[in-house]
Amino acid sequence: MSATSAPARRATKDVRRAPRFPTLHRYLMVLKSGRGITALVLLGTLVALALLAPALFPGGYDEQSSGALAGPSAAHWLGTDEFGRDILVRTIYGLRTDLTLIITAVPVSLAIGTLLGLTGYLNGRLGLFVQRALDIVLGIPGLLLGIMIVLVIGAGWFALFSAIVIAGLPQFGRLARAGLLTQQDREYAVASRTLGVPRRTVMVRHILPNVVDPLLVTAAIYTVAAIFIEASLSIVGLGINPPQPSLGALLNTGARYVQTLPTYVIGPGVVLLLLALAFTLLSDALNKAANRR
Amino acid sequence: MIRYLVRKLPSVVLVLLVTSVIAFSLPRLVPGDPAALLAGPDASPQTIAAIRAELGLDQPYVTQYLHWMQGLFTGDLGTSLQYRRPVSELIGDRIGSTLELAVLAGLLLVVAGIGLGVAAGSSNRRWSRFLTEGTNTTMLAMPPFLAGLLLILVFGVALPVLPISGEVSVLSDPVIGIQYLILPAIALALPMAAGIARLVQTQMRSVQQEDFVDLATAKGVPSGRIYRRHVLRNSLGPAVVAIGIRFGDLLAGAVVIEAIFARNGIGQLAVTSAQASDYAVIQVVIVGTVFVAVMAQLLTEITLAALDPRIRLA
Amino acid sequence: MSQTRLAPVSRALVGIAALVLAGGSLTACASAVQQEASGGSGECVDGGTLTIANAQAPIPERVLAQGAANQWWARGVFEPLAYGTAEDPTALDLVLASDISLSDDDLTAVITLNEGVTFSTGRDMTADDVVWTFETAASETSPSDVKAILATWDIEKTGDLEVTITGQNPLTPVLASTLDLTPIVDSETYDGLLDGSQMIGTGPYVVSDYTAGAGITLERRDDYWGEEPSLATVQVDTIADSTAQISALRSGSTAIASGLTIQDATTLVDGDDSFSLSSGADAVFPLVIDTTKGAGADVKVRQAIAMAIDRDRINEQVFSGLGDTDGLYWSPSSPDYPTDQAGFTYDPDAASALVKEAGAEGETVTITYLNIPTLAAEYQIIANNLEAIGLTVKATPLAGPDFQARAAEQAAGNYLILRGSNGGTAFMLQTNADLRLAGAHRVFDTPEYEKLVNAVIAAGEDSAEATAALTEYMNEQAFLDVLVTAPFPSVVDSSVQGIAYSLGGTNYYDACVTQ
Amino acid sequence: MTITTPSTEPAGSLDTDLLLDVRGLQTHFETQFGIVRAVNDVSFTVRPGEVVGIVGESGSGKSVTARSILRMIHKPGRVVGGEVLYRGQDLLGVSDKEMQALRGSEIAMVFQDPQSALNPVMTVGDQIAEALIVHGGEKKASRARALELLEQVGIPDAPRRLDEYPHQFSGGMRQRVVIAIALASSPKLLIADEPTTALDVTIQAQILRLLAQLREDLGVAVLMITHDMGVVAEMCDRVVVMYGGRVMERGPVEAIFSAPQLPYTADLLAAMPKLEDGEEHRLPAIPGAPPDPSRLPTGCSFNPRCRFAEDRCRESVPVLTIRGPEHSAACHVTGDGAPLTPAPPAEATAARREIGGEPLLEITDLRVDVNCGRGGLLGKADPVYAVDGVSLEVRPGETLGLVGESGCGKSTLARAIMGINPVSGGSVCIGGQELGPKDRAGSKRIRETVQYVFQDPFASLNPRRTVRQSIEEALEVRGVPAKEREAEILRLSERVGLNPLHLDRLPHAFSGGQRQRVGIARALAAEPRLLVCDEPVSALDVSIQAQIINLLSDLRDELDLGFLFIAHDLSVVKHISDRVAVMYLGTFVEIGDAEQVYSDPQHPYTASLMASSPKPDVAQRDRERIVLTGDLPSPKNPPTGCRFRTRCPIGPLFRDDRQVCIEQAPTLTPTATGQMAACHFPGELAAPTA
Repeated sequence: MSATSAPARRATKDVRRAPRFPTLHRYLMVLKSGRGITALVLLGTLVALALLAPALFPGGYDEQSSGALAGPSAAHWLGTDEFGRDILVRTIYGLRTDLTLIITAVPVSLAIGTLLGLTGYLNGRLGLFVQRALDIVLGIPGLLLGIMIVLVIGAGWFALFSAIVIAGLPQFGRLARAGLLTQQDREYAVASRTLGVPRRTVMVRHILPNVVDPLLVTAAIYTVAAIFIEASLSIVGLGINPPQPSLGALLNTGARYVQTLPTYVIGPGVVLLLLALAFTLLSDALNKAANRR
Repeated sequence: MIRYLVRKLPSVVLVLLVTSVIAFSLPRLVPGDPAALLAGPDASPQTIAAIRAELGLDQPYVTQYLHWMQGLFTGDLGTSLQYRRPVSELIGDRIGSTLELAVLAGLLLVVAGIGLGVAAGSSNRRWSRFLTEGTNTTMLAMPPFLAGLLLILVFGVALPVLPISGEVSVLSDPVIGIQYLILPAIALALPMAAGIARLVQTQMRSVQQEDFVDLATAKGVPSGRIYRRHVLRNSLGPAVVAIGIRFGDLLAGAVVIEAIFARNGIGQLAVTSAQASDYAVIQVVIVGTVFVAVMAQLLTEITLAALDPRIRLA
Repeated sequence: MSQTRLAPVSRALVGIAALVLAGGSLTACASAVQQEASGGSGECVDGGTLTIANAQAPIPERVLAQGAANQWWARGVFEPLAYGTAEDPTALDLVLASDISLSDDDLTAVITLNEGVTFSTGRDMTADDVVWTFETAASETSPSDVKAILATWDIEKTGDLEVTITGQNPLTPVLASTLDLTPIVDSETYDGLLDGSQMIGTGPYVVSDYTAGAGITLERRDDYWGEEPSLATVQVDTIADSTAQISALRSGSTAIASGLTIQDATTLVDGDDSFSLSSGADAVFPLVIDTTKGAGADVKVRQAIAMAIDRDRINEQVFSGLGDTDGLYWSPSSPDYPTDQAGFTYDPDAASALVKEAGAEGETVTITYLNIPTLAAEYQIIANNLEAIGLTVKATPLAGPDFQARAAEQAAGNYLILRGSNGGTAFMLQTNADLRLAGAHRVFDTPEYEKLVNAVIAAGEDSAEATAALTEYMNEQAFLDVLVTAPFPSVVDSSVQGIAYSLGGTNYYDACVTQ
Repeated sequence: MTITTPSTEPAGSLDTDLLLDVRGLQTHFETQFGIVRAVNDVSFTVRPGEVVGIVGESGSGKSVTARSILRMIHKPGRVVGGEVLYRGQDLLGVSDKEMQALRGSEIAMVFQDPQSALNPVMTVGDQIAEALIVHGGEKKASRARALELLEQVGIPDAPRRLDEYPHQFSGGMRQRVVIAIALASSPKLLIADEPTTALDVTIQAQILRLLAQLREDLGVAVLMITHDMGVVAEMCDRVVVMYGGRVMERGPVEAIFSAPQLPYTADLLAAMPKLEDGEEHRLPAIPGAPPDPSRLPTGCSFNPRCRFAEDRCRESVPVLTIRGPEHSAACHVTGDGAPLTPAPPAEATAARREIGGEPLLEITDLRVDVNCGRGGLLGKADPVYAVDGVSLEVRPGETLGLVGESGCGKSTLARAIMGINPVSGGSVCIGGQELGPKDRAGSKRIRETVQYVFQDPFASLNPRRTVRQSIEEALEVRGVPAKEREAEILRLSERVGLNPLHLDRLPHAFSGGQRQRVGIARALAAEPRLLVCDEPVSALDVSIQAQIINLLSDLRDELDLGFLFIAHDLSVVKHISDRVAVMYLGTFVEIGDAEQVYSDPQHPYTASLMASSPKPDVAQRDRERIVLTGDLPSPKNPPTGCRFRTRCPIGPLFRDDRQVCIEQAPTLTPTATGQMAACHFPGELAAPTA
């Protein structure tokens, strides 16, 4: 016994003690990779820009004037659009629109999709049924589904939101179900059940936290897809209602002036690319952090 | 294998049946009246009502559904409300265009996806890994339509060697037809290829840790042969599954790509029909794409079985 | 069958040849990229193909109606008795008719038909076909825009090649437009038009290929009754996306791009001498206000709206300055055009004051519009203008079926739309859905309005006074703000010459290509 | 020999006889936490045709040593020093290409896990042939040779199986294929890295016999990496004992087993339960756990666990000194000539109790369908009875041992008792009350009587939750008020020998033994009267195994617990059990008093199992063995009649007249010696007792 007590006495603080907030700690590992830092810096900058937009440009995104389609100048770095509005201002407000959209819709999709995927925990048949239903949704091409949803709901913010939520359900549902199926047979889940821990507690304590990692990674990847959905629907003319800008809507209009005013496409295009890039890198970093032991 | 497929049959039929209900009801949830569109912008309510009756849209939904299903089983896909043409003909006119695009894009997806993945998965030098991963990440973040716009800019303006608009059927003129296909196929396939590449890469890295790779090394197998014969084939599974799932996305992505490259394919038909509330066409397109997705999934399973004897011989 | 069946060896050879060609084709003759046509004022060639990219797919079923869908092919195949022109709404340009004589009271017209006119089936066209066409156009399910006028006419066959029209109102103001928009169809094959399986007319072209939703191809007819046109083939491709249309035009795969927004079209022409703009009839872009509900119920608010909208800026920024902002629905070429009432007041301050006076500050005005780029652009400026006078504006962009169903039921609320400017005042008042009395899309309706409209229709050629009175009443009630009257220009490659427009679409009697 | 300067071994003896001469090998792993010296100055030799064993516990560096020889260290590992002389040529100095040519043709390797060592998508024949083709073999000839090799390693029906895929082979057969691949180019040296660890006892015996035979037939030298002293004793000529990355002792196997010069070797041998141990006694366990290679203690790596440790052991690393012919050891204490006294058995904390009282667990004719609840939306899966008609009972204070090979249904049985797998037939009574269909896992009735100790303590602890949280969860369910839990956790952790200061660690920060203590503490927290221990020590190192066995028996005696103790290791079961049941393919073939069953097995399967177990005793290596042929049939499709008949050495396979075994299933009946056996011919095949 002396062999173990000697170092124990010396160690006033246990170095291998679990961190106080283990989950947070693990995700902070994202910061340990170059990709993670790049992603967070990029994302941070974009979010900051979006947040500060009203302070930076108090005039809002709809300040029209007669000076339409002017080239870049000191007053308008990216030039003005067809209504004489500053393209840079609209790009940043468009970023704001996209960010609000994905920041609200993706988590909702994640939450609902996960719940649907986990219905199998209540009832095996129900889970299988939900799975099949989600497979059908997955079989309908995303954009067609998006178009139908927007048409049913009526073009606008909520329609885009719903399209993003619904299109993501199958992915999250499948993943959650796959996670559930492996996790509920994991020995520690079984161990808790044999101890008599209530099913709900086993779910919340042992299954969910371990299903969450791949879901978060997928959520980051799906965020990129969500940005694409917004842009694609805008291109079909079913995006956000004017005059509110979104990156997709700006690209859609800007593409028409690609010869005469290339900054109209380049501005929103670069921002969209950076936004997508940030989430792609974030998903990589999350994946790495999740697989770390 | 056949037994396996037969065993799958009931669930495939069930999926398609449920899909038909969704496909039937979803477009009808969209507010608006296809008859109003036919009647024209200046039409009076009387004209619209008369056209409704003529199209059979005044029938109860159940009757309409049963009528449609009855048609489906006798091989009649219905008649477009907008064009008054058999849906089968509308689709038949476009399926070639879409198939050409999907096949070439699918081919590119497989070749570029797996090629890039293998390049990234087997590169051990720092700079080459950095290069492949950088390309990959950028492609992942590039939406197809942006890639399309970029290609149009480059090839339409700066370097006019490939056509950027229109189409010629590959069957009628292979040389020209292929040229028309190249750019849209690239725009469609590359962003998705990046996702596939990533899967292949990750899988290759994990397969490299497998004991059988060690055993091959211990046998004295050269590393090139190890990659080809031991690592690669064992790394393709997830990529195949992803390609199977992504096949539907190919069709969906085709909507935008077809639009900007002026191709008349199923994607365009789907969008215009959806916007014109052409129920007869959309419902068939939805059932059709789900059918294709189900088939793609089956094909995936067959491919997996071909790749992996554990599945084939189970 | 035997021709296409190749021996395996030769098939393999073909395959190899194809590969070799594909490899070399990027630089060789088989390239699909044509260098842009040299353009300029070349000599017309006999024959040749004119390729047109149109944003809307052909709808054969709507041959009896006006519309962008059929504008590039229908008049090549189907001819009316006479064309109307945009320049003079009362002038008749005879086609199938050899003579049209009007009675003194302007209520009866006797139309004599040309001899030797045949349908492309070879059958002779007779007075029966004319009567049948007019009756069909007037029927309940017909898409005809001039139904309302046809319904008041009595059409009789008065000889093998003679029909007599008897109207309830004077004919001159409406005859040209009505005849132009009612091309003569073949009674025997009319049903084929519904699905486009048979499209038989008397025109110089026949439909050689039609792919629903994708395009239509016309071939010159051998046995045309009149003078044979120069163009051998007219091919209309459906290209909905504007980026794609521009690419198609630039790469030379099409010679005409139609359906671009004016801005796209002018941008395209601005930098390039090889393209020019070309247009037929104008379109009117009104904002119609719901006078029964919401802020629009108050006439003061309506007047404020009328004063708040900067129509010049709309013209400049949405229509590239090509439009006209006279604020009137009426065509300036119409003899009763009220010139002194033309123009508009843009006075946001006065408008704000009016809104305040009406106590409508902050009230929400929802504007419904058909979801197309031009109207969405219009909406943006209107919304900006109305917000500036203290109103809150919300958009409801709708797809075609939804918008048109709502509009027909007068449920569209405040809406933005575009209408063809296709005739004189009396013609518009009877056919236009924003103006007409029966089956109107606008909600506004007063006995006063009815009385004034009927006065214009009954006045015949001397309608100037009645039109002025109506216009004044309309401006006072401000239920309808005509924002811009603008052309719908197409971009035409310089290799194309001589295309002509009538109300019902483009004809190719004198058209040719230089190549 | 002088006393003051212990003679070290001579550094580079020029023995031309040597096949392999490893000198001062050092392999390091450069991790973010610093350099891990996984192999630290390792030297040993292999002569042609000789079997040399490298033995050590997890983390001792034995596998890394093997891989270093073939230069097959995975990143971030690197061989940083020493020489690997193969026939005089330093393998560490040759080019990659030359090394590649040597691999397989001169030195071949056999891996631990045959499940993963074969490429799943290549036919077995191709994989064998590839080994020849890459060394210049011609395609057709290689295939012919592959067939020959398959036959040589004893795969029946070889021509047909040549074109089959690995998954169509059983574990044992796969390991034969791996051996065939290794032998393809007739190498002179075979490195076998734990070749039988993943296999069942009866299969292990087959493989060991094959290896011995190949050595005899082909004269190939074998470097055997293993943790199992039994395998060493059976197979090896010489032994290298590794600990903490170093060679601590090496010498002829007889010398090592009879007169170990290292306290570690001696204590390790003592800590192993043995089949022939008589009356139950306490195992002399080695305290602590094998060191983490990234944090080796200073001085002798073994010093924290050593009974004889002195100050110098903590200060300087002992060198190998010669202790006998070819025998050297690295120990300060014994180097000075101090004798190794036998390790004293650990003290028991409580006296053995009388077995008695009402049975805690009573099972009658239990059947468990493991396919129950499977299947899709439409239709059900065919039933598979992993447990098919089993009856048993366990009383307070009693330990019922349950042995059988993997796949025999022993874990399913345990899970059915816990309510994890639903019962499809028969009855389970717990604490005198029969379980109904509503009593699922964790229901009050079950959990208050029975608790479960899992095989893999790491898998059974949530990696995200601290040990304290895991134990607290059990207390929470038991209804211990939050205020009292802290004290209870401390009491439990002290009882199972956990350092209370470590309670806030996550499971991965613990060693295997400590994790199992956590698992036991958690089970005890529910205050059960019966513990179902499912292979509780099989994932542990030998030195830890003894600690846990001792702990379990202490707990049983202290708390008057009943045990259902499941294991595949016969000696462990014998050591702890009062009664033993032997399970084969879902049924019990023999059950009875432990002493009785072990000394006089009545069922041929029991006898074979006992004969197959390797014994850590060199004297027994020439004993007569019964080696079963074939593999365990699938429970999906069990044989008719006696389930053991397809492998039975006295069954119809060998004796045509015994049709009764095919036609009639034997039932458990009392035998002449007292236990029950399910055999038509009980007692005919007796295990050769020592």
